[in-house]
Amino acid sequence: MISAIKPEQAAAMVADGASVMIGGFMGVGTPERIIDALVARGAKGLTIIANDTARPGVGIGKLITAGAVARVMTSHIGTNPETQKCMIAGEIAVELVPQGTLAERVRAGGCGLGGVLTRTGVGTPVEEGKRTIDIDGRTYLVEMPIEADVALIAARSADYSGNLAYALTARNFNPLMAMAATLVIAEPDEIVPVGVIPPDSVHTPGVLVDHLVSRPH
Amino acid sequence: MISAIKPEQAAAMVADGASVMIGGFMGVGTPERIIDALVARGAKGLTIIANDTARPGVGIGKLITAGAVARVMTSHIGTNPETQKCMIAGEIAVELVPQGTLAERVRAGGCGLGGVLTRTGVGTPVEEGKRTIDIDGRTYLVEMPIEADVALIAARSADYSGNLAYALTARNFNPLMAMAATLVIAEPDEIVPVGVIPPDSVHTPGVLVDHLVSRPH
Amino acid sequence: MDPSEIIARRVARELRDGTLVNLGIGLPTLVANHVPAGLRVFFQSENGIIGFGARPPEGMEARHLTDAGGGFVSALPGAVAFDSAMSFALIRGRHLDMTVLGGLEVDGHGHLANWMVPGKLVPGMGGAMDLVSGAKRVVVAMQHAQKGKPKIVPELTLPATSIRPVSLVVTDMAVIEPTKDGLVLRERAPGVSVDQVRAATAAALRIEGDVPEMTLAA
Amino acid sequence: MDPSEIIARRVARELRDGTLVNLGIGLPTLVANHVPAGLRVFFQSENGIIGFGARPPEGMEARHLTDAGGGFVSALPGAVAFDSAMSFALIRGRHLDMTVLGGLEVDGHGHLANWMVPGKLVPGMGGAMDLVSGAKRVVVAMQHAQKGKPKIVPELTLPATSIRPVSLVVTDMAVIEPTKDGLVLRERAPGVSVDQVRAATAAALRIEGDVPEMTLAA
Repeated sequence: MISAIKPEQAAAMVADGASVMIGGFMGVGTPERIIDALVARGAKGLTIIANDTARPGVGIGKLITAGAVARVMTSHIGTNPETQKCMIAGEIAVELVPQGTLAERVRAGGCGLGGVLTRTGVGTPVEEGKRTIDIDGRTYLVEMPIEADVALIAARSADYSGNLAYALTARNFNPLMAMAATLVIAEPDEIVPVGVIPPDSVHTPGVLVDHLVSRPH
Repeated sequence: MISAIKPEQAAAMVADGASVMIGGFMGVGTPERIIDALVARGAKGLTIIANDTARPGVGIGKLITAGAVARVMTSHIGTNPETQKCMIAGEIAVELVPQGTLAERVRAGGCGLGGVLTRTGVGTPVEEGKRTIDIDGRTYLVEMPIEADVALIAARSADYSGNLAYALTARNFNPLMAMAATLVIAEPDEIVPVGVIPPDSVHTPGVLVDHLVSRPH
Repeated sequence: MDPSEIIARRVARELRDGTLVNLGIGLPTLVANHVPAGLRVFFQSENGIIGFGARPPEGMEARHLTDAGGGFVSALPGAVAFDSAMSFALIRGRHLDMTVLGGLEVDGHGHLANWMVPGKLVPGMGGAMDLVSGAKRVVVAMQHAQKGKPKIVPELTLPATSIRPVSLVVTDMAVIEPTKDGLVLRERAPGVSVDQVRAATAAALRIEGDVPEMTLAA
Repeated sequence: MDPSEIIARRVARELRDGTLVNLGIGLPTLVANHVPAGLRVFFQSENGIIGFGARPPEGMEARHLTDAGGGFVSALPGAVAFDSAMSFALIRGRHLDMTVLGGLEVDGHGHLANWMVPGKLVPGMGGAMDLVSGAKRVVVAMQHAQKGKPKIVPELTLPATSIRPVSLVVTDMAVIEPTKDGLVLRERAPGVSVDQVRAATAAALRIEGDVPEMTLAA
């Protein structure tokens, strides 16, 4: 059994300067209440690993606006002009990673693989500074696994033992990130008794989850 | 919409000498009716890619006994003395692959990755003849992707559009194999109307499935 | 007819029954409005769904169901949801039959640039590099020229999206197919002459026999 | 007490609350019968489940629910099913807190051999190589000797399961911990002397102070 915590307790577990994976795609499937608490506690110097930086006022966009972020590894910042402005001003270091490669790198981190061999990015600026390997006459990039200190996960449902289920397109990077971080905190829409989520419908086993953020009363 | 076929039609699509992925773990989650039809049609020279060769009279064990198999890539043959006998007699070539590596190699084949970088097998007989790569001072094996001509899949449920859902431990290699073969034939316990399996409960999207084997009346 | 509509209607004729197709944000999205009658096409959105549909009626939006641009969509019967690793496994594992993407430039080798303008615009590649490297067919849907400046050029001036050539380029003026021997002009837009296409194209174009006018989907 | 029971009861004392544990087929399976009261341990079976339980009552077996040996099991409330890639991601990604495996040999470096006897027995490694390479703790549960022949040897004579040393070896005679300085004798089985352990062990054993008798789980 996992005890539920408040968003501010979750935010207190994310140290300034920590590397933080945050689930979500344009804010859909992002744990908004934990992010609000991070902004409220004035978090600083975070490295954010996420699909995108959403929009100002939404999800990770709030952390960008609050100046909480030092570095971002992401596939897309085009929808958030503030991320672009901070990048150009040298206030945020941005590493752009192709979306499929980002997914596989996070997966590799969580699955104990040494890296990812992919065609994506070969011969483009993404290749710069990276090793390549030739297999059967084709060149592949050797992309490194990504792990993080903390993963902040949004789920549709959690049960008392931490098993998580996601809904529709809010799943996205959440199950991958739940495997790739030392500390995993999930913010579910609802927490239900053990047994309510059947074994075949659990997307993230509770053994991977450290804390659940409770719903407001 | 996919049209349902009979087991013997499925068996006719598996050419002698073909490489065939077969789902299942000790026969659990193995499409028994397609296998029976393959035995009935006297299939020969198959390369079987599967977790194990089950037991005589069960699942892949039936193909071994029938002399349908020329080569096996598998993690375990210990439960089937006939596979061991055929291997020693030189009638079946057996490549033993660690189970987790087998899963990742099949996944890599289906996901378009160039290979798998793993610690499993380093410094053991599994390393023989394989490339290694050093990353951050650690040695990893470069394990090749596996693809096949045909994947024979067992599922709990299929809908009319081919979406599949598996039950409990009968899932095992099935969803991985459904992505890694040119032709994918699934044998579900039941076929239900579109919409009966909700979007979050589908384990294998129907776009990956070519044929469903109908239930007997 | 609006240039975007010409492009969308022509691209729609590339759709095949029973295939899995990914439409990029913007112009490519319009292709979904012109699926030829009788075809069943499965549309994937790379944020994790096959089988999404149009925006639902006002008040019925689901906050857990959006497209890759973050806009609300619906789901058709038989839709499937999955995580980002599965989504890109479908794309990179050659399960995606066709992707339709916007373009900033295409060059004489068929290489596409569509993810950054150095010093000006750095949105990031999102899924574009994976789509161009992995989809079975890559169709570029873009205006032929931007403010009179040709977008089809001899060599890319912008960073490439992939070293893999695209399969087809559909613009408001022409259908062009990159081949090993260079760009081949396959079709002209209604009322546009071969000379007009040539004049608006900076890369060399090969002409093989007669160049027919495009047929557009309804 | 039966040697297997001594081993299972001693290994059970290595279980920790809230951890994920994989038990190999055979002797290791017995450990599940001796989980100390008050501990909640999550047992994984590598064919794709966390939270399996004992064989169900006669007639209630589910053909879709078995352990890695193919035997019928039940599932506890909160159990989770997954595919083989996820199962081994848990094992290789260091999410598995402990694995308990049988052994044919352990050598003075702590290396384990447990998957083949060349020319005699080639069952295959199944998940053993992944488990020994990936689990946070690897506990070997085996008889100290086979027909009087020591199984703890200076150097492996059989093919290794992994180059990674195991964490602990529990036998019917002793608890032995491989360290950088060699094998350390940590505990003796009830009624067994240090000299008896030494006599039954082909590898060198280090003794650090007093060697206490094992405490066994109920």
